[in-house]
Amino acid sequence: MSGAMTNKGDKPVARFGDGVKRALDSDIFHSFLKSPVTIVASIVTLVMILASVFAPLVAPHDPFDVATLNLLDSELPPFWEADGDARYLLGTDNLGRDVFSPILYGSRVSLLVGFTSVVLSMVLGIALGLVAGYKGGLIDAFIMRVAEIQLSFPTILVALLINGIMRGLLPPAQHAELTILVLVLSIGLSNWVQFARTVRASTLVERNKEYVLAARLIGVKPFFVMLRHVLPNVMGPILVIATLGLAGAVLTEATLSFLGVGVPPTEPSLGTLINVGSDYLFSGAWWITIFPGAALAILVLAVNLVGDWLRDALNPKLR
Amino acid sequence: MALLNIKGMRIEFPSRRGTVEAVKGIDLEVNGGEIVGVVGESGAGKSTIGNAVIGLLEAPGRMTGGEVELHGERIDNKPFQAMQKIRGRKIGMIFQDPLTSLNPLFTVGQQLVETVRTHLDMSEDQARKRAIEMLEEVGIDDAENRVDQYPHQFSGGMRQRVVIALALCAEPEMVIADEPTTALDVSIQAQILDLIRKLCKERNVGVIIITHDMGVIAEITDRVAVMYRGKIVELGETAQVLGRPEHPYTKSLMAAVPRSDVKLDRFPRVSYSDGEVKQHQHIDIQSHWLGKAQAKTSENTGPLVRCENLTMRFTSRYSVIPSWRKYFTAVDNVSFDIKRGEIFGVVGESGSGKSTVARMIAGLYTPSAGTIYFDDTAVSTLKTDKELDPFRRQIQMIFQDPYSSLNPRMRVFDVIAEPIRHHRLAESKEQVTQIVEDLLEHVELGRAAAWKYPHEFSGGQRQRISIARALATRPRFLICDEPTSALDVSIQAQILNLLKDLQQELGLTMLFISHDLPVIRQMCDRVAVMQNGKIMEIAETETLFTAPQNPYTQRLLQLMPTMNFDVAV
Amino acid sequence: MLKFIAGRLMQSVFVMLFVGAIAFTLFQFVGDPINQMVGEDATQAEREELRERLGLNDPLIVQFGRFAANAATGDFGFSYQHKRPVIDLIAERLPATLELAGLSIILALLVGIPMGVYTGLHRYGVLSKIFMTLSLIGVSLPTFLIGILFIYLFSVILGWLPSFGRGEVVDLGWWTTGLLTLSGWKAVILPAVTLALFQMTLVMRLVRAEMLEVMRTDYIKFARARGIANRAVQFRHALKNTLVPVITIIGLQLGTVIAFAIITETVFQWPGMGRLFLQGIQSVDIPIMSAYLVMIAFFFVVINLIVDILYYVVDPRLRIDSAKGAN
Amino acid sequence: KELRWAFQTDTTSLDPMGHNVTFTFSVLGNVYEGLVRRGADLEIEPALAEKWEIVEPNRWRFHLRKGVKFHNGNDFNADDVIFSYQRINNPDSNVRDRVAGVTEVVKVDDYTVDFVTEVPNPILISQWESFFMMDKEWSEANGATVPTNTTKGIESYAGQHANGTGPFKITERTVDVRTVFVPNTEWWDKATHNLTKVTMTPITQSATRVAALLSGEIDMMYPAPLQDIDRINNNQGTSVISGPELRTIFLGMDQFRDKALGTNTDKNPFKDARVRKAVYQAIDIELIKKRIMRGLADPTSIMISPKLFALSDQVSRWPYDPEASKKLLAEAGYPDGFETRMDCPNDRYVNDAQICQAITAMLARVGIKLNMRAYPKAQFFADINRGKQDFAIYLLGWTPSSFDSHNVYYNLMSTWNEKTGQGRVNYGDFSDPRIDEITKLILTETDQAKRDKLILEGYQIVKEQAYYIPLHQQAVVWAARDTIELKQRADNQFHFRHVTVK
Ligand SMILES: Nc1ncnc2c1ncn2[C@@H]1O[C@H](COP(=O)(O)OP(=O)(O)OP(=O)(O)O)[C@@H](O)[C@H]1O
Ligand SMILES: Nc1ncnc2c1ncn2[C@@H]1O[C@H](COP(=O)(O)OP(=O)(O)OP(=O)(O)O)[C@@H](O)[C@H]1O
Ligand SMILES: [Mg+2]
Ligand SMILES: [Mg+2]
Repeated sequence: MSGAMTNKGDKPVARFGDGVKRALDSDIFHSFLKSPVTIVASIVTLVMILASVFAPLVAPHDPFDVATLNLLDSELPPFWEADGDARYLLGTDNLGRDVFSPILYGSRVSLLVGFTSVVLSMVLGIALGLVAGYKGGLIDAFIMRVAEIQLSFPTILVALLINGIMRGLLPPAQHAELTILVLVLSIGLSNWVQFARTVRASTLVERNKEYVLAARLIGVKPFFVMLRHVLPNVMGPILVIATLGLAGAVLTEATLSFLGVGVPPTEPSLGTLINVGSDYLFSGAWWITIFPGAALAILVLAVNLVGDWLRDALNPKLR
Repeated sequence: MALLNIKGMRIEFPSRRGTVEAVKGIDLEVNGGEIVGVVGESGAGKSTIGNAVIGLLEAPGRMTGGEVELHGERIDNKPFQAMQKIRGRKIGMIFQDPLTSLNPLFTVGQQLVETVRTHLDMSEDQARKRAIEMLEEVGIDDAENRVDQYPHQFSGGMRQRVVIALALCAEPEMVIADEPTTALDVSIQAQILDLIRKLCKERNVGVIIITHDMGVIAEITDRVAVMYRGKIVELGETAQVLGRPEHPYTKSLMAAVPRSDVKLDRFPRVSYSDGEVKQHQHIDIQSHWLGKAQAKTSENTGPLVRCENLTMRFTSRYSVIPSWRKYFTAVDNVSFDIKRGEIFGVVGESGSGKSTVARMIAGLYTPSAGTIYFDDTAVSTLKTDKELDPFRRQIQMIFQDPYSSLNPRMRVFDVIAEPIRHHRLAESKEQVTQIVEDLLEHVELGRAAAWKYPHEFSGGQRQRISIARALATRPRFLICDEPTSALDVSIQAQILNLLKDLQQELGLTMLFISHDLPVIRQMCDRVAVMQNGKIMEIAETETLFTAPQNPYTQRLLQLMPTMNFDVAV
Repeated sequence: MLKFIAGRLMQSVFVMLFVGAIAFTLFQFVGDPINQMVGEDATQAEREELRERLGLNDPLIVQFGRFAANAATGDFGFSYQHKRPVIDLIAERLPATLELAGLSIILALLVGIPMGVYTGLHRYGVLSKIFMTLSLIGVSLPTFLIGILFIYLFSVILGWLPSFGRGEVVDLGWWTTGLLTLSGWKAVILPAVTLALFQMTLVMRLVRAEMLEVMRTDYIKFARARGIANRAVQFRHALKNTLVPVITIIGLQLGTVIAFAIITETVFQWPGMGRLFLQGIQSVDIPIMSAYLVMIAFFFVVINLIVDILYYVVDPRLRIDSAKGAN
Repeated sequence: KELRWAFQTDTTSLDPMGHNVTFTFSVLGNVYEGLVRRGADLEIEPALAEKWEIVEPNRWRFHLRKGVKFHNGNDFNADDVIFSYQRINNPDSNVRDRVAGVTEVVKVDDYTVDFVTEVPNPILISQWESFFMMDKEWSEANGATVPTNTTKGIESYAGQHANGTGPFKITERTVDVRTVFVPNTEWWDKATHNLTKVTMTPITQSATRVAALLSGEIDMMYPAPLQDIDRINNNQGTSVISGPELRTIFLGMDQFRDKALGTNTDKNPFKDARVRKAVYQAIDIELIKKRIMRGLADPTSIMISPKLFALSDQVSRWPYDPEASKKLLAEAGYPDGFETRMDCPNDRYVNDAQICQAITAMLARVGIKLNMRAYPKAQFFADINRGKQDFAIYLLGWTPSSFDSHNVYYNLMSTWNEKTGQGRVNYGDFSDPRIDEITKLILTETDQAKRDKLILEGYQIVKEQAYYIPLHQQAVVWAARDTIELKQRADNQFHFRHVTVK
């Protein structure tokens, strides 16, 4: 929070050790320690992130190595079922891929796309929303009209547009690496409006409150008024939207991939795994979709719990 | 049997940085028809007692001991729902912060009607009529129209009166009034006190009045309790306690009450501190950080602030159709100027436009008409930040409502440090910390306060935070809107002395708004009297107090409560 | 205020023009409509001819000019795929979509707000925790999966509700409604619930977050101190103070649900606009897509305008710029 | 008896000449009829023409059936045939190819009509099931003489109303929601069905379609998703009906670029027949059939459905043999294989993307690494089609609309000719002079045995050179309640006249 903010006037004397000590001593950290649910939730999140980052070390199979795929092994149930195979802990999918390993690898794409796109839309939305709400007038009208234009385009079309532009701009050799960027950009760009409008609405209310007037009187620059005074006080709804947006982003990624602008089907992501698997839900092979679905649900739950806690922790009255 | 009986009440606020014991075992009895005053140091735990009685202690506060009985029935352990029947109906509560106590999204009328109808069996129309009556009773003009306005359209004192009306409208048997008159001018104050006295005598209502204003205590209370650091140090008949105080704290308190009859150079201080007599540190302004002159002082010699024909019209009723809109002229063609190094006082009726003038000068409101010159520059016509910036730091304001002027999510340290950091008034991080802590010491909050959030403070303490913040910019011109209304006389003296020092040694110019006429007399060089948006009279302070010209001024001075007790120190 | 509204509507024309223009640029990337219109064995000459006839060989700017000029007269052209005027197609499907969207938003509010208030008040309650967790599971499963699960449960296994369609529809001339028949109501339940799940969670969590803060304010404390009934404190005083962000989000969600309830409409074979649009994208039906996007822009402009006006209704402090004196 | 059934989309239009889509013809085939029709086994039967003869090599004479009435009561006669010809030949028509090469239609008498063609055309009537006869008077009265045209803003009356001679009439229609048919009691043929009402509903999502069938809301639906077959069969009272489809799924390869796209070599490996054969032999088609197609596919060795070519059994597939593949690759100079890319649709054919993925896996095992891209058909075709041909190896399906090999030769196998459009779908751009020769010969060869020999020769060349890698005929998969008895056509058309409800 505010305590951690630096100012140009301060000399950069803070030593690393100081920072750590200060962080460990902060109210936020203490309220963290007081909330076992949050601790569990953040450990879960962390484990999922680590597991996906180190997927090559953890995963029993390499889903990228198509050569190991064997159709003969397709649709094996999880190992504890009668026909299960110990090689495939959670069973295999319709193509004979292990279900467990792609979840690990798939979380990589999903987490990367999910987190970065949410952060992107959050930063963009907050910035524009604050400016629109705080400055008002023509700037506000302009930003909000741009928002409306943006709203009119579903993510799918934005993705197609960005995909097209990228393909046009860059040599074909780099297209493969671009897919993630395309996903992040298109999901991020499609969602900033939610943040912007919410922030703007709350800013409209906050900007005439006396503490904002007081800050203005001190001569604090508008940028810092928005950042230090208004923003912390409009953070509540933003965290809600952001944490829920994560699930949305992961699922949108799946849709986009299916529509051909995302990662190729040979490269799993949580969303695509769920998507593909859902076709098999009722043919008996429930594990293909349920396990990635559960992975996503756990992730979303954990992130939301952390988000809930953070929102409370940021409000000194609620600690 | 006593109406309200508080036995051995103990309250603490646990926190990670240690537990604040706000109330340390208090016994207090109030009988029907009796008015009990509570005075004491700011932060002594007075408000906390009030909150605890109606069971609305703020988390993490909790009552660790004692009992509260109403009509002999214990109420402090009643379930929430049962308490809801007592609150409002049996015990009416007036909170200390009138400005934040009103729901901003409902009209004053809606809030009154709702309260009335919750407790009294009345139809919508009857309730509305009663609401208007109540508003009239607390002295709000034009109540018919005012009912339908929202709290933000009311002045500070008017909101305070609305809060009083809300607390009294359901005819409670017991009233706890926490600083009910801080923002009221003497004439309205008299009216409110009358109202309370009348309730008390006619309907046999028991009243606890918490206040810093010894005048009020003297005038209305039957008994008085003096609190110091969470304990009642003295309790007795008012005349007895005020006239012949026994406890050293009470003695020193009485000694510090500003005199209304003569002008002294400095405010006397309470010298008692936890059993020992405290040495007051005197700051040497010249060598102090606060005194380090700012580079630029202008060569102009004219008045520092000049207001010409200031007018402010508010839209009082908003409508889609322009011709249905109603306007309200809050400040009407006001002109005056403030000389360099002068303390310019503004007194006047509640709602007369004092805060509005202050806000216009500070640049928070854009006047409907008129011009404001600061240092011979027409600041009210400046638009861009770049043009305004040089003036921002020179003009500072202490808001009437300290609580809402503090960002609830910032630590006190950051609140005070912000202007220092922002204007680079300090060389290093360490110095910032040092300055902040020093400022906190000067407003008697102590270093530890730096790490708390605004909601963890008492009313008076918040006010001191906002004073410290205003000083942190080292302003040339300071606007003080009721700067000491929530402060006990001792701290009031400390702060006013500090301000005076700044004025005398650094030539700080001030616009000083207050209801407290004795304080005005001690502080100000010249005074303007306002009524209904107009300035009725401007005069040298002594001239005004000794030979008021305007009838309104005369009435004000007449009503000034006087203490007819001999003060023995 | 009237000036404000008029000004906004003026701006909205620009928004719509812009959307149209971007839409046209976009279609470059969606695919070639010709492939969808002719069989795979159509000859090159046939393709060229069709392309020429559709004006697809003209520069984009010319195509857009043509579109904008026609659109101004209410003519959005012919759907390549359906061979009917786009405006008719949209008009035909609008009622279904609006009914579905409206019901789901109402549902989201009716459930979301009380649950939000409840969980906000009983922060540590067991029931709150259950609500909070369950709602998240609803969010973290893809819509189509939820839809299909619902269908299997309520149609296949229990046989209570229809799995697709809109049921019996009553034609009122200018509007077709399924809300006048029992089968219509039965049919709308599953899609409306599916669609509402996400908004419900959002509303609930938003309300909860805001409630937590509002309940700590002094005016709530004072309302309590006046003995105002609990319900009134919570649902009148507190709730109203949480509304500004909630209204904002509801507005956005309503627009999104009207415009892009594609997956729900597809799963439940709901004859609404979302499906029309999806088909439009899949078959690169440029007239449908552009008309649709422009119409959606209009919807958003109007919804946002209403939301902005609602701010003023809810919060009197926003009604007038109180820092400015009236002249 | 009522029949309620669902397909994945609605017919886009009721105009018989407005849209060239199999499903539209399938639905309209219940309402409209052509001079000829096809039976359940796709054999050509007389319909509105009782019989026909080729009076001169390029003049066909049709003897119309007498006493046939349109649904509105009008008589059907030669004028209607001529009108229908003119309408289908209108520049706005989407199905002009049905009468391509016809220079003139001559009314001989009220019930006799001659079609004159530019050159002799032995397969003139092969696509005439969907050359529907419309009522001249009705069309003129309602201003529907011109087919629906999108650009000119002409929405034909016929787009939303139907007036045919067929066994069913449309009584109610809400686009995308429901279309209701009732039997035409005046129909000229003897009704073999026992239906009183047919309700058609589009249900896009296959899971919903399955659910609607399982819950008894509909009686019949298609296509049925392969993975749900067991579920449908295990359900009391429903089962799946399947048979091979005419469409051949195959792989094509870029054989014209000097350096293949996305490859790590500096050559185009697919220009080498050995590499193509290596790819061929690396694919275990039986496994794909078993696992991905759930048994519902017929692996094929030629580029046309065996049903449409008598000698199809004379060609066999190259056996699945990864070892042989590796050897071939080594011979061709790629002992360690190579890398390139693969393009696939993901919503066009049955389990298309999965097939591709399985193939990537199989090829990986012989050292060919394919980077796969799968995307929706609109984009896929835009990228694959002539002009762009943005692929190295791709998956495609083909049904000869004339049900004859010539169509396959002409479109898929002969050299690309910019002027005539011949070889347009030969996206890989290989060129084999002998195949070009055969293409020409079979167009005019009227001796069936000789013609078949020629055709066989061409298919054999394709196999030897592995110009294409045929995979399988995907199956037509329908599902219905057990009370429904129906005949399934290999071209995926559903005609109610073959339905009886128990
Ligand atoms: N929420 C809280 N958390 C922690 N400490 C608190 C809280 N509220 C009050 N306090 C502390 O309790 C003490 C008593 O506060 P209280 O508001 O009762 O003082 P008071 O006597 O009313 O003072 P004033 O005259 O300034 O209003 C103060 O020292 C204050 O810092
Ligand atoms: N935003 C506003 N909208 C409408 N009317 C307002 C607004 N602010 C203040 N007023 C009105 O202007 C008048 C003057 O208000 P102001 O706050 O200046 O009074 P004041 O002199 O400071 O009174 P007090 O001593 O009670 O604080 C009041 O009648 C008030 O109702
Ligand atoms: Mg207090
Ligand atoms: Mg004031």
